[in-house]
Amino acid sequence: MNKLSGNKITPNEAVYILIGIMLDLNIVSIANALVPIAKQTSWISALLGGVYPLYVGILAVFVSRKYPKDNILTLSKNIFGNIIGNILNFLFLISLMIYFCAGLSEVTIISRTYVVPFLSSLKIYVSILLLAAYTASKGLKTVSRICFFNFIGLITLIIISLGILRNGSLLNVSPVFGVSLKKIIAASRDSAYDYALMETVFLIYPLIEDSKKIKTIVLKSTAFIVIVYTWITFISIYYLGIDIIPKTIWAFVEVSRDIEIKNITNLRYLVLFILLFISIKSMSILYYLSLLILDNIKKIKNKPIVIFLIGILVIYVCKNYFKTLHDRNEILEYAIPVITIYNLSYVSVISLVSLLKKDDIVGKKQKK
Amino acid sequence: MKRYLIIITILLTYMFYLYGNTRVPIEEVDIIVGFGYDVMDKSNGQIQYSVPFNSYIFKPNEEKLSVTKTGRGKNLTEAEQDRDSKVERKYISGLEMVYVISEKYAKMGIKDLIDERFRNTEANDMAYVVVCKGNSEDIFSFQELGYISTSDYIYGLMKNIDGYNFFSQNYKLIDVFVRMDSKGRQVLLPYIEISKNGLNLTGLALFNKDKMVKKIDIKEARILNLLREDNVKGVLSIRKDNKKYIDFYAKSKNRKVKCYKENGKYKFDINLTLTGEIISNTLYEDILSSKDVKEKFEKDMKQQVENMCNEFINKMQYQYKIDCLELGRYGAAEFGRLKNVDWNEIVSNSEIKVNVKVMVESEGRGDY
Amino acid sequence: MEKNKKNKVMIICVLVAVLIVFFLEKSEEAPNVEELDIAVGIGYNITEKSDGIYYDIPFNVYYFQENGKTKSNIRQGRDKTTGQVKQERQRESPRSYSLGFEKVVLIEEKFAKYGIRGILDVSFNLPKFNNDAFVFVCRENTNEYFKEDIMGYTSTSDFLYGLIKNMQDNWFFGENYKYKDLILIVDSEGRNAVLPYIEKEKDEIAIKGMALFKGDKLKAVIDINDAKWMNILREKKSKGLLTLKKNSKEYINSYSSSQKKVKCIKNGEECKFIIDLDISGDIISNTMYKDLFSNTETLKNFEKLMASEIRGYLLDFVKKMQTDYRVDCLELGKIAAAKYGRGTGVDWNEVVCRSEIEINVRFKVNSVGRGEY
Amino acid sequence: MNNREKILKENDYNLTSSQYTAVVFGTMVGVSTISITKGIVRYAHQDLWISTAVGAIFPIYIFILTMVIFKKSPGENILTLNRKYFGKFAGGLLNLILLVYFLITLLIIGNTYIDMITTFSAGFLSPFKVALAVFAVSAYAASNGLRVVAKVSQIALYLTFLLILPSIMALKEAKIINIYPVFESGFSGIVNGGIEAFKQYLGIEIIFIIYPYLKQKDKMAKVTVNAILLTTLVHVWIGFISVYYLGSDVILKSDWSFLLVTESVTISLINNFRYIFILVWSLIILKSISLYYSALLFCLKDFTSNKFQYKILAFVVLPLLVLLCIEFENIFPTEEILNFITISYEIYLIFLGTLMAITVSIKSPKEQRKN
Repeated sequence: MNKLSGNKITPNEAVYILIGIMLDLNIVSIANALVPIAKQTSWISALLGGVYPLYVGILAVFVSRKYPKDNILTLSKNIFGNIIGNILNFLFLISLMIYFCAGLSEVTIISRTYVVPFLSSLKIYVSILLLAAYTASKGLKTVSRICFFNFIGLITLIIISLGILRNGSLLNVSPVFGVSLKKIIAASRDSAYDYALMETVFLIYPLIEDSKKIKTIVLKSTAFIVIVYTWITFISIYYLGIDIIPKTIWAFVEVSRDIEIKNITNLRYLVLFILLFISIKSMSILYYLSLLILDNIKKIKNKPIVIFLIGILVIYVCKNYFKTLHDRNEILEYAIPVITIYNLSYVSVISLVSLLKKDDIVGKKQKK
Repeated sequence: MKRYLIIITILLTYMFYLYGNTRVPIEEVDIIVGFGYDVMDKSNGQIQYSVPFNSYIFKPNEEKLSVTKTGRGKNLTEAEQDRDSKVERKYISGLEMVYVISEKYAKMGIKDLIDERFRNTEANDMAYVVVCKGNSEDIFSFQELGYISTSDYIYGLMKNIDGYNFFSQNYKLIDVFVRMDSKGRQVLLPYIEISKNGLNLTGLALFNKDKMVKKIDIKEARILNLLREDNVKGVLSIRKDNKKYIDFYAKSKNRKVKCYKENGKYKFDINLTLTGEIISNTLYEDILSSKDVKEKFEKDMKQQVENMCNEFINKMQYQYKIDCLELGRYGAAEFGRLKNVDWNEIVSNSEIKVNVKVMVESEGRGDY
Repeated sequence: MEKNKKNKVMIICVLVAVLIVFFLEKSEEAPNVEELDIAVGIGYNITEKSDGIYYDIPFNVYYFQENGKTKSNIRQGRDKTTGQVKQERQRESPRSYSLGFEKVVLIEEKFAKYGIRGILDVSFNLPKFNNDAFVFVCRENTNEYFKEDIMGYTSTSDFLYGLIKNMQDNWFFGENYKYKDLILIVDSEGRNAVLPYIEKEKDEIAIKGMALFKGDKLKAVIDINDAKWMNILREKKSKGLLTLKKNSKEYINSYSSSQKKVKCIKNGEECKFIIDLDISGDIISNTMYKDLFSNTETLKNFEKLMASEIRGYLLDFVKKMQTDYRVDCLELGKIAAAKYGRGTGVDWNEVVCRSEIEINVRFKVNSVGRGEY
Repeated sequence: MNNREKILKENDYNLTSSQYTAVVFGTMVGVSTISITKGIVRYAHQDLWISTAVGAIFPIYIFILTMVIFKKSPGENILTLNRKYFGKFAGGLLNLILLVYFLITLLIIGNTYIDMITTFSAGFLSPFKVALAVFAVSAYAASNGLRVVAKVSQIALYLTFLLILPSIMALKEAKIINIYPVFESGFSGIVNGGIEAFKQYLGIEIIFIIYPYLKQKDKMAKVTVNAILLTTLVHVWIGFISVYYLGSDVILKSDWSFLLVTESVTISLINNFRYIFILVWSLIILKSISLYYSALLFCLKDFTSNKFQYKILAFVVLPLLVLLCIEFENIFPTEEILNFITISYEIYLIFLGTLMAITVSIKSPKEQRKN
C-alpha cells in the first residue's frame, strides 16, 4: 500500500512504461508501412529503426547522470529562459497530442471495423478516454501497472503469433538480400513513427527510484521493442507475402485471424482485445504526460477540469481531423517528419547544451 | 413507513388480482398475429369486405401452429363481426405483428380501417402495415419454411428492412396514424408479393391521404427512400461494365430540407450527406491510399446520385403528382400549417433541388 | 469541502456528457442472435443478359424448425454488382445474416472463368467473413447443389465440408483450398490457385477433378486422375492411394504418402526445376506378386517399377501442363522467385512452361500389411 | 379553536418540505395529465406546449393569494378563516361549495380511472368493484392523516417521472419540424389554449387548506414555487413531446396522446408496456384520490362536531362516494356539464382566494404581530 502511494517508480516499472509508450497500435500496421519500400527485407529495416530510440535513450542516460532531479522541461526553461523554454515545451506537448489523437482514431477505426461496427466513433472515443483519464488521474504508479499488464499482453501476442509458423513459408521472406541497402535504410527511417516517443524518457527519469539504473532500463526496453517490431514485421511477411500486405490495412490483424490453435476458436477476438488494451494503455500514458507538461508550464490547480478539457479537445480533433483513415494518414504524412525532427533536435540540443555547460545551472538556481 | 408499505402491498395484491384473472390456459386461446384486409367484387356488382386473420394455436404437445380465418360482410364492421363469430375459442388481440392490406382495398381507401384501429385500445400501434398484391388471405396461407406463420415472416422482413435499400422503420401503425391526416405528410407502405422465390418485398405503395395511388418498384423506391427518410442505409453502385464497378454502402445522415419562396414560387432544397464504406471495388485503383482517387469517386458518386434523384423528382412531379417526399411538411413548418393549401399541388409545381455530399468513412479491412 | 463540491460537479458533468453521447447519438443496433440467419454456404453464379452480366449469389442458411430440427434453405439475390446483390437479397429475408459460420463457398464454373476477383474483394472487405471456408468450383448453377437434400446432413454445405476433409487422405489433396489461401495465393508472385471441382451426377455430388486458376480466372479443369498427379507434385506432403496395374485382375494398391522437394537452377536465361519425390507406401491389396512379402528382390523390383510408373504419369502430367493448360499449377515460380528475386516483372507461368522440369521419384514400401491371402 | 390547535400540534400533520412539494405537485399532476393536450390543441395547434406554460398563471396566482393569506395567518386554513371573517352562515356556505367541488372532482377522477381500467384491460371487473377498491384504499390513506397521504405523494412523484422518462426516447424518433412554425396560432390562440390549460392545474387550491401543515414555515414560498415549476415542466414536456412526435393533427384526434407517445417508443423495450403504465398510473391516480379525499375530509370536519374523528368520517363517506361514482354517468350525462362545472369552479376559486386575500389583508393587520 505504501509503495503504491509513493511517487517514485521502480526500475522495472520504468521499463514497462517505456515499452508501453513506444509500442502502440502501430504494431498491427508496421508491416504495411515498410513493405512497399523494403519488400521482403522489411524486418531488417524494423531492426535498424531501433537506432533511433537507442540514440535518444543514451542521451537520456548522460543527462540523467548530470541532472538526476530535473526533467527536460525544467532544463529547457533553465537554458533558454522561461518564455522560450515554455514555448519549446509546449511544442513538445503538441507533438504528444498529435500522437494522442492519431492513436485514438486508429483504435477507433480498428475496433469499428473488426469488433463493434454498430457503435458510433464518438462512443468509442468517449469510452476509451474515460478509462484513460481515470488511469492518468491516478498517477504514474497506476499507469505503470497498466503498462505491466500490457507487457504481459504483448508476450501473449507474440506467443500466439508463433502459431502461424506452420502455415507460412520461408520462401516468402527470401531472397533475404534481394533489396538494395539504400531501400532498407529508407524504410527504417519510416519506422521512426513506430519508435517515436522514446523522448519521453526525459520526462520520467526524475521519477525513477534508482536513477543509476537508467542505462539498463533504456537498454532493456529498447531491446524488447526492437525484438517485438522485428518479429511482427517478419511474421507478417512470412505468412502473407509481400504481394498481399499492401492490400491489407492492418496486416497483423489478418495474420492473427488465420492462426489455428487447437481448441481455441475465436483467437482473433483475444488478439483484438489485447490490441485494444495496448491502445488504452498508450492513451493513459499520453494523457498522463500531457498533464505533466501542462503542470510544468503552469501549475494546475483543478485537475479534473483540465482532464476534462483535454478529453474534449482530443475528441474534437479526432472527430474533425482524424475521422477516417485517409484524413489520418494525410495529416500524419506531413506531421510525422516534422514532429520527429523537432523532437529529436529538441532533445539533442537541450541535452548537449546542458551536458557541455560546465557549471551546474540547475544546482545554482536551487541554491539561490 | 409500515403503513404505506401495507398500502402498497394491498394495492399490488389488488392489481395482480385485477390482471391475473385474464389468464386462461394457453391451449384454450388463440393469439392473433396478423390482420388482413381485402375487398372483393361480387357478381351483383356490390363489394364484399373480407377480413382474414392469422393466429397461433397451441397444441397440447406444446407445438405451435398457425391458422387463418376469414370473415366477410358488406362493410368492415360487419365483416369483423362475422370473423369474430367464427372464433370458437377465447382470443387475444393486441399482440398482432402485421396488418396486411390488399392493393385493391388500399386503392379504395384505408380510412375506415385506420379509424377502427385508432379507436380500438387493444390495437398494437407498433405492428407493421404492408400492402400486398392479390388477397391478404392468400398471403396468410402461404407457408414459408422455418416460420410458424406468414405473419412472423413478414414481421421479420419488415424488421430487417432498414439494413438495405434505404428503407426506414416507419411503416408501423403509429406511423400511419401520424401521417395520414397530417399537413404535408403522406403515407408510404412497403409492398409485398409472392414471387417464385417466396414472399418478398417488391416496392413501395404511395398514398394520397388514405388512398393508394401507385406502386413503385424497388429501384425507384430506393431513391424515394433516400430522398425522404433520415438515417437510412443502402448500397449505391457505379458500374462501368460487367467487371468494373464499385459498391458503396451508404448511410444518409443529416438530411436537411429547406423551403423558401422566390418570386411567389415555392422552392425546395434537399441536402443529403452520404457517409459509408466501400464494400467492393474493382473500378478505382488505389482508392485506399490516394486521396485524389477517393475524391474523384466521391465526386462521381455525387453526380450519379444527384442524377438519379432528379430523374425521380421529375417523374414524381409530372406523373405521380403527389408529394411523396413529404416536402409539404417542411413548407408547412416554414409558412404555417393552418392555411388550407394543397401541398401535393404546390410541390408538383415547384422547383426542387437536390445536393448530395458523399464521404467515404471507412474502407473495410483492405482492398483486394 | 469546497473541493468535494467541485469534484461532484465534475462527476455530474462527465456523467451527463456520457449519457448524452450514449443515448442521443445514433448508432446501429446489434441484432439479436436469434434474429439472424446463419449462412453456412455461399454460392456465386453469373447469368448473362442483354444488358450485361447479373450476379446471382445465393446463401445456404440454416433454419430451426419448431420441433428442434435444423434444416437448410436458400436465400437468393441477383443484380448487376455484388453490393447490389446484398441489397436485393435482403428484400426476401426476414432476418439479417450472420457471416462467420460459412463452411463452403461454391463458385460456378462460368463465374470462375469470368474471374473471381469480385468475390475476393467483397469478402476481403468484410471483417466478419470466415476465412476458413472451403472454396469449390462447380459445374452447374450453385443452387442445384444447395437444393440437394443429402441424407444425414443438415445441408449440402455440411456434406461438402466433410467431403473435402476426406479427400485429403485419399487423393493427395492438400488443405489449401480455404478462402484464406485463395486470398494469399491469387495475387502472390509465382503462385496459382487450384480448387476442387465438383459435379452433380444423378443426385450425387462428388469431387470430379481440379480447377486450375491463372490469376483470378479459371484456366482449365482437370479430371480426378490428373488431379492426383498434380497434387503429388504440388503439395509438400500428401497422402493417397497409388495403384500399379497389370491387368484387371493383377494389381497392387498402395496407400502412400509423398514428400516433395524442389530445386531451381538457373542456366543462363533458362530455369531448370528438379522435383524430388519421396513416396512411401503401405501395401493394402496385392494380387500381382506372390512373394512380395518374403522376397526382398521382388520388393525392390516392385519399388522400382512403381517409381518408374509414377514418374511416367507425372511426366505426362507435366507435359500436359506445359503444353495444354499453360499454367504453373505446381507453383514452381514461387521457388524461383524466392531464389532469383521478386518484382522483376517475369511471367512465371511462361517461364515454367518453357523450362525443363526434371522429376525424380523414389518409392519405398513401408509395410506390407499383415500378410498375404 | 382548541381543537384546531390540537390538530396542528399533532406531529402527524407536520409535513417536511419535500413532502409538501410532493403534495402540491401531486394535486396538479394526476389523471388528466396524460390527456393534457386534448382541449388545448383546438386553440393553440402546434403551439400547445406554450399554452401549457401559459396555464401556469393559474397556480401562480393561487400561490400568490395563498402567500398573502399565509403571511397574515399562518396557522389557519381557508376553511376556518371563512367562518372567522364571513360569519357562520356565509362562511359555511363558502365552505360547502368547496366541499361539493372536492366531491365532484373526486368523482370525476374515480370515474376516469374506472373508464381507463375498463377500456385498457379486459372489462371483466364491474365498476362497483373497482370503485370500492380504489376508494377504500384511499379512504384508509386519507384517514390516517396528511402525512401518510404525503408519503404516497412522494412515491407518486417519483413514479410520475419514471413514466415520463421513457418519452425522452421519442426525441430520437421524430423531427423538430412538427413544432414549426412556432407562434403560428397567434397570441389569442395561445392565450385561449392557456385558459384551457388552467384545468390541468386545478388541484392547486388544496394548498388553501393544507398550508398550515408545513413544518418549516419560512420555506413556504420556495417549496410551493418548486412544486409549481416542476408541474409546469412536466406539462410543458408532455405537450412538447406530443406535438414533436405526433404532430398537431393527430393530437386533435387522440384522447390520450401522451400514452400514444410513450407506448410507441417503449414497446420495443418492454413488452406489455401498457399494463405497466396502467399499474403505475393507478398508483398516481390513487394518490390524487387520496389527496382529494383528505381535502374532502377537511371540509367535512369543518361541518361536524369534534366527536367525529377523521377515521370515522372517512369510512362514513365511503359508501356514498362509491355509490355516486357508479351513478356518475346518470348525474353528469354530458361532457358540457362537466366543463361548465370545472370552469365555474375555476372562477369560484379565484374569486374565493382573492376575496380572502383582500379580507385578510384589510381586517387583520394586528394578528400578524400577535403571532
